[in-house]
Amino acid sequence: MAENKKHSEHSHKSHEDHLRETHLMLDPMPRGKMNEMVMESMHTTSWKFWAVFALLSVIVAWGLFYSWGRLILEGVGIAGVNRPSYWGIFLVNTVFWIGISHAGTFISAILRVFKAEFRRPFTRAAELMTTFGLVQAGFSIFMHMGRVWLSYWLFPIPNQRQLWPNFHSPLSWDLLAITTYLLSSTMYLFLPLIPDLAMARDRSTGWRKTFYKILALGFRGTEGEWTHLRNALNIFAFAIIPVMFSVHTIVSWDFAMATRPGWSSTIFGPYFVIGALHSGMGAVVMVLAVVRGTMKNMNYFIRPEHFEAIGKLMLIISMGWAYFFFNDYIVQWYGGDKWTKTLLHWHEAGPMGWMWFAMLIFNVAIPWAILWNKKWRSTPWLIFIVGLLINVGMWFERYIIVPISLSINRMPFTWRLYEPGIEIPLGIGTLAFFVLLYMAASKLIPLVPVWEVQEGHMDHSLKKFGRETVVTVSDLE
Amino acid sequence: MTQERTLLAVFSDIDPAADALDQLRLMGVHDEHMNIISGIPVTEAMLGRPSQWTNVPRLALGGAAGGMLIGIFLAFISPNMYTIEVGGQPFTPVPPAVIVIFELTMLGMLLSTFLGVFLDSYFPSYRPMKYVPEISDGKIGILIEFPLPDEKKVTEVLKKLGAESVQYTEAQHL
Amino acid sequence: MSEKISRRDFLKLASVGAATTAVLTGCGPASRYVTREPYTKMPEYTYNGLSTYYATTCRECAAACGLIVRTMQGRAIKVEGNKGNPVNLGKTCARGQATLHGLYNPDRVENPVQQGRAKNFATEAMTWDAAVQVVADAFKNNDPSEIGFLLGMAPDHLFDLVSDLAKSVGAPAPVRFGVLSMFESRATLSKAAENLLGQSGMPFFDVGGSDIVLSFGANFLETWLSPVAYTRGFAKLRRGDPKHRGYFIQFESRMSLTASRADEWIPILPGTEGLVALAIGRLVAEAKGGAVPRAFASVDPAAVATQAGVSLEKLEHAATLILDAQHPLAIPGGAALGQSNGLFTAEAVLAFNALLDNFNQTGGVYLSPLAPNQDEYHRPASAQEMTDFIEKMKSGAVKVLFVHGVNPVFELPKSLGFAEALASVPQVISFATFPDETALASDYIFPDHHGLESWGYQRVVTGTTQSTLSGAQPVVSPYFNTRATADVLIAAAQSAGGKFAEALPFADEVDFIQSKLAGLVGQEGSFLAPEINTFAAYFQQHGGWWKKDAETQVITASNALSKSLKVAPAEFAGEGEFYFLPFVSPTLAEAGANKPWLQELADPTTTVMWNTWVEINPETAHELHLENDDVVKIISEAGEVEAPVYVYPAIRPDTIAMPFGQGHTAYGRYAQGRGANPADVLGQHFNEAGDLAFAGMRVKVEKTGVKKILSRLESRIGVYGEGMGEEH
Amino acid sequence: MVRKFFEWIISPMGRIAALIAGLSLFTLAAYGVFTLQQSPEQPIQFRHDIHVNLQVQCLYCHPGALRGASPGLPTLTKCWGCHQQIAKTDTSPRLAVLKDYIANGKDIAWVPVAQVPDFVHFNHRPHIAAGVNCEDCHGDMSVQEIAVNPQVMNMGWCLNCHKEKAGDDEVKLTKLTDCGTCHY
Amino acid sequence: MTVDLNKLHAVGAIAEEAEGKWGMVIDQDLCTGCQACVAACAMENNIAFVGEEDAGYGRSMHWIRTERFWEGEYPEVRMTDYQPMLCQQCGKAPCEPVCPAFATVHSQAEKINLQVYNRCVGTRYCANNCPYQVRSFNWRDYQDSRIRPEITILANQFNPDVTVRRRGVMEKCTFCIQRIHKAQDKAKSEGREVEDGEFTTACAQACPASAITFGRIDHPESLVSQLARMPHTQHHLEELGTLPSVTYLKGA
Repeated sequence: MAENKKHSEHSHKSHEDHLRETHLMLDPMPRGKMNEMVMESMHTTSWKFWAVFALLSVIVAWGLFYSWGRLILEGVGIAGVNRPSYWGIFLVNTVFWIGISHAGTFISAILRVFKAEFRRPFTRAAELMTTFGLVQAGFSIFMHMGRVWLSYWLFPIPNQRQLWPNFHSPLSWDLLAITTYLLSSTMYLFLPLIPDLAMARDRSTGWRKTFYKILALGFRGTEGEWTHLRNALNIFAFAIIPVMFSVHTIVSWDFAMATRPGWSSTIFGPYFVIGALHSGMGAVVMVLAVVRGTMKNMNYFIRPEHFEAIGKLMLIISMGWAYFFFNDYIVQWYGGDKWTKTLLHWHEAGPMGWMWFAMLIFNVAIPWAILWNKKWRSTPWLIFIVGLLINVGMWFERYIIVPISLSINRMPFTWRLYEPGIEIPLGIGTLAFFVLLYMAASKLIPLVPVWEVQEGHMDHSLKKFGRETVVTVSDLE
Repeated sequence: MTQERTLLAVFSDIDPAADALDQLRLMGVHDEHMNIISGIPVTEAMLGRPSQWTNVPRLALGGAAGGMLIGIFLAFISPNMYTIEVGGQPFTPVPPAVIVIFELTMLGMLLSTFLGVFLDSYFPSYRPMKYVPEISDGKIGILIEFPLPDEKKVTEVLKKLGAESVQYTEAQHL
Repeated sequence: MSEKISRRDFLKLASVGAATTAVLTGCGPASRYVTREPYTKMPEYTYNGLSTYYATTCRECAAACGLIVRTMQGRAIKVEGNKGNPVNLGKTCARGQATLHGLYNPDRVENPVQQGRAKNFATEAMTWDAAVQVVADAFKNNDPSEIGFLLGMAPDHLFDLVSDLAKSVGAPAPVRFGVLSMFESRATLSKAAENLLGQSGMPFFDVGGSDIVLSFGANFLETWLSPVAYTRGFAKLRRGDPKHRGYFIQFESRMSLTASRADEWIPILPGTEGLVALAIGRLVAEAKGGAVPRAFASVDPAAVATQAGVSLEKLEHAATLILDAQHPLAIPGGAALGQSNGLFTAEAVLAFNALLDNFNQTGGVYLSPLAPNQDEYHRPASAQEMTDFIEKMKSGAVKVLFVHGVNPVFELPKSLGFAEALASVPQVISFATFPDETALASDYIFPDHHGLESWGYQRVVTGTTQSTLSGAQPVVSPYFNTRATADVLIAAAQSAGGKFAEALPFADEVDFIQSKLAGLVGQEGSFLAPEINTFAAYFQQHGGWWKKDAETQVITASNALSKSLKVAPAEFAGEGEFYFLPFVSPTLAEAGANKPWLQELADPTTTVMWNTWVEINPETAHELHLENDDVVKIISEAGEVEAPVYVYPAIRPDTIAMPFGQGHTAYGRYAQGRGANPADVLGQHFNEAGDLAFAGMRVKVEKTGVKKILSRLESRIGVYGEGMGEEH
Repeated sequence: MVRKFFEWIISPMGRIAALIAGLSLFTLAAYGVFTLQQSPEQPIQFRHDIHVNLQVQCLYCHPGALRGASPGLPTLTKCWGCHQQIAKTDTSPRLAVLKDYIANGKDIAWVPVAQVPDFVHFNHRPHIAAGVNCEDCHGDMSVQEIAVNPQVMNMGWCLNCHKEKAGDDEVKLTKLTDCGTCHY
Repeated sequence: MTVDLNKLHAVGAIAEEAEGKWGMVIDQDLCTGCQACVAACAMENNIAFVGEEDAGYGRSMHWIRTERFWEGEYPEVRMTDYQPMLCQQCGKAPCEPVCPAFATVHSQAEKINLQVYNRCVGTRYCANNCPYQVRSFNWRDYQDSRIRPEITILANQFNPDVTVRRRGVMEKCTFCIQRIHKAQDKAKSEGREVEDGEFTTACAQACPASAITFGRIDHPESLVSQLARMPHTQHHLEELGTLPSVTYLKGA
């Protein structure tokens, strides 16, 4: 039997079947049926979902809102920040979440610009991460502030004092950039969602109908509407890329502009951007694996070919990250500045040295070891683990950059270790809130951009070149 | 009253719909009196329709210019309203200004692009509209406005060309 | 308290809606408007937002530094030094600065209370009339010879009043004690002066005029005698002569704050300070040529060097420096005197000074002048004398004991048994301002005002060569329902009638003080007043009265060198591998533990805050498998005490040191239950002058396995290079 | 249910209702803030207009303004200094409070009306030295009965005057707009 | 051809001087580490004490601290000179530009570095960027009587000239700006200039060894200027170009 099967794979006909089976774009389905599948995935909710949902709600209520309330009322003292580590896990989490948010834009904008077709079924899943990740990043920043109730002073609001924010400060740039990015990525999430919301509107009843009706804004799919939408999406796809780069570059400038050993580095901008993509892609893979594994009908839309493609990207990004890391390291090391050298030594041989090595293993060694193999990177559970480790590794990287590097400064009398306090429930709270938002969204909006998949189905076909049958893509747009 | 009625023909594929449009045009229905609604983006070229006018790119440019002006205001004018010296830096240094102006330009551009879609498409609109839900299942609908040259003939032609249904439609709550 | 609200209390007023309203007003209050309650009934001029400055005297130790206190709307805001006062010339130490935290301490005795020797502080108030009656009854119902007075080192006017009272009614003279004077070994110093110079008095060492200082254990930059004056002297030593920077060598087994400022710190074996002084003296004498004086003839420098654990070169180097110097000076003090051979050490160092021929010279040794209204120098009780007093208490010869300004239950070594003796006294009346250990063990607490609310004067014993009487006056009206002890005693004496009333024929405390100042009217000094009222007014205004010129007792030291000194080796009590060195915490001293900002100050050498530590040499710690913050038990023959380890790089490996100042079991929330008291392990051993041989103990160290993280200001990484192996 | 509400809220009636609801919420909030800004009642209903019209100088009762930061509020001794000689003291019901204070030896807990927050260190002396009159900030007291604060004393108000007074004098402008002049 | 470095704004190539007004000189050879300055500063400026646990965790609020280091091992161990470290009032302060709310700014009138408490939102960026690590943050409501009831009594001592800070606010040495203002106000009311030595900061006033001197650094004849011109002076971390106003006198 096995031999037979192996043999049959070589035959022309079954190869075509194989291609159709593995490629979503060659496996078309009537639009109505596909809609049905997507709607079904939203409606089918097991008790496990609700159990996890309830658990996460409790965690969010305790970890995020109760702890945050305490933080505001009692002061930042209940966190672990101290002199000299004035910035702690709050900033680590901010950078981390902004990093996560980069994947959405990367997948749906850059891949859209470059017409990478494998993106189609999961652009929305990635874009949701952008928006929800930025929400957590915003939370983390505001948690960090000593007097968050005055944070409106950081925004350029006309006032009787005629005192505006200080645009010399990287934090001001940061705030502008993150606001811009949050707004644009939310808009970029919403625009391609409109046709799918209209679809959902047409196929629902009860409160869901009203909900989708409000959100679909009265979309019918006229030529005009499609034209405006496509134009807007093209503008967005191009314009949001520099915004994305600027955001994480500016985040890196929060550190790089400071006069601290180890931070003042010109390569921090690209280093942070690639780090963000690294953790972002890892997170996308994790989300996709979970979505595919838990939601009904999703194994139709998300297939090993997608993991394979993302895995390739992850491998490249991991190499890029290693390149930038080494670049930053060797320049600092070679410079030989007393404090910088102390800091590097502290990273490796200090009490938190294990974290430095773990970072390198998780970010470089493990991805390189696993992702080179096509079969391995097509395996959802394996790539899920790689994604998870990359995210842990990237979190470690930010932890090393923020509190561990802050322990060392030019005043040795003040060197001191940082021990997190309430940051931990708050960090868990943001994580839980992210998952919670995602879970809610998965039940409220179509996670798969049906119209884009359909559009893709029109683009793809099989073509024979001599004895070989290959997949071709036509340029419709 | 009859003037306001609309005929809706539903097709399940692009080619018959394109043929139907050609036929209608031959029968004297003006392009302006026809509208296509579809669940996936079917381009004008596919159906042989004149291309649609859109203001989105222009609005985006305008928004970018507006955002830039706000950026310039924030970067170069607002610091002069209450002059405060920090770290020996000038009141209005150029490099940070580049960042501020860039961010606000992009924000202006993207916001106005987004709003441009709303403006051009008359979003949000919750008024009753002529529509059938099958459109979102992948059908292509042709809305033909009255007055028609010959209602019966039109219906017949459309049916012959593969229209799944041809019927008068009334605006309804979506 | 809540109705007493003023402008600066705004921020405290934000109520439940703080977060919401703060959005609107920044750091502002919940309500824009607050009611402005007057603090007390105050005269018009204090209510106009302008500060008023009052001169008074610091009561944190007995050095009598003059203060100028800035007050505003009836509150004392800031302590500044009185530039006129010759002791401190406008400067203050940390403890003086923090005296305001004593004044506005949340744990003061707010009312007279019947404590009844309860374990916890009694809070039920009595009336002052009843309190005065209790004192009057105590006077009347006891035979005067059975009345005991135990007073602290400050204030002097109260000591004078009680002395007068005791003398008139035939009661024993008041016993005066202070833990600082115990650690300063004042009795030893004056006894040495008497033995060697034939003159009693407190020697004053002119560090500022000198160009090389050899200090044998004297911690004169910390708490010793008059720290502000000596610190000024130190500054003058360093920078007084722009061309020549004075040199300073400290011989001490542990690097104290004083030693840390020395150019050379020479860790010698405890108890060999006297020998080292003699050895250097001999080297100097030999180099000078001529006959070696008798006092020095018997020592062999090489042998001494071996015995003290120091290289002979170091001693020779010190001798060379002295020979080159114009004004060499040697100071005995600190732990060197708190040895069984402390008197010998003091004599040896004084003899060394005699050899250097610096008596009555700039940069030399003086005998401090008597204060203006003083007939003779009243030395505080030595530990030996306190032991005698304790015996007397135990024997039942004291029927009623009045305690003021001193806390012997905490301060005296437990082995002396003061607490038990106190229990055998039928009636104990405390005048404590704070609920300290002794006050809690009393029948009544009739709280005195805080020093800044009090009238009085303090004599300058040492610290300046000008004869000085530093004056005190209330800078604010009393915050609590307290009453001046002098007033209570006067009122009680008059109520008791008879010879008591005759002994104190004064209207009140101020009346008494003026009677004591009467002798100075018309004398030439910092001001000249023709009659007592003018004098009293100027006295308040200037913060005291002092002679304009230096006026020291002339020392006739002709026979100092010819005397042969009996070389006494130090004896150490108990068993154990370590010499135990208790020292007074430079920031807390005797009474600082209840002042939160003093607790928060980093100890200068270790930077530890809010706790007690045990200093152990790194090598020793390594041998004993001890690390920082390991709690160890220190066991002596007299007791044991537990404290965390501070691995201190600058202490002899055979010595462990521990600061005195913490370990209170009462004394308010900031002091209670914090740290440990090294006095708990001190035994009943005295030197020949009767001072406690506090540094004459051997102790064992045991690891308890418990860890208590010491709060340090310093980095544990950057200062020692732990875990880094690089830089610093 | 949800749908019906939605349909209603997008209808003209619904929109008006939503507007009214929003407005009333805002009014409620504004009223809440307003009540926080009201001064508590003065212990003595002191009539500024009567005293000013009797030619009592401001600096008589608030002498600190001339010399220092705080003008001071008069204590009982100052009031009684005049009032014990005035016949009206015995008859006026408003002055009964004052007599009561005197009799019981209480001090007057005035409620200051013209206040700046704790983090603003306002000093009266330089303002008076610069020729600013009391009424420029505190209003005309000869027409006020119980003193009220005539204006919002916020930073913009301070700055406007500071800039105006500084004019073209760079040094003065620097000093008068320096953050550290008022905030420390 | 010669290049005029001034024209090129070649910062660092030529010695730069801070455009200072007030300056401080600290003689480390005199400092005995006695903490009088710390206590005086705390009393003058209403600085909160934080308690044992927070103090040990690097949250003490000292505006001035005495640093010391160890060199060598027993018996040749040496303690370096005590180094009082306080805000250096940099001419080009790294803390200032990074504050997004203009809460720490350079006073153009007094030429010192201001911390405007009421404007502070607590990002703590300034403290991160301070190379001297002399800024302290109000981690908790240390001076709120609802959290520490005893403050009600201790608050009687508070200096009304200095704002009491609440949680979430950065603070630091102000060169006792309240005293500067007071002296200037007094001098102005008497129609004269502030004299050298007429007033001083709380730390300098208390220092028993007179190791701290404060005054007009821009008046060449003032004591502080004369001391700052002595040969063995040092500015901390001068290489960062912060132009500190505090000068240290080292060693003999």
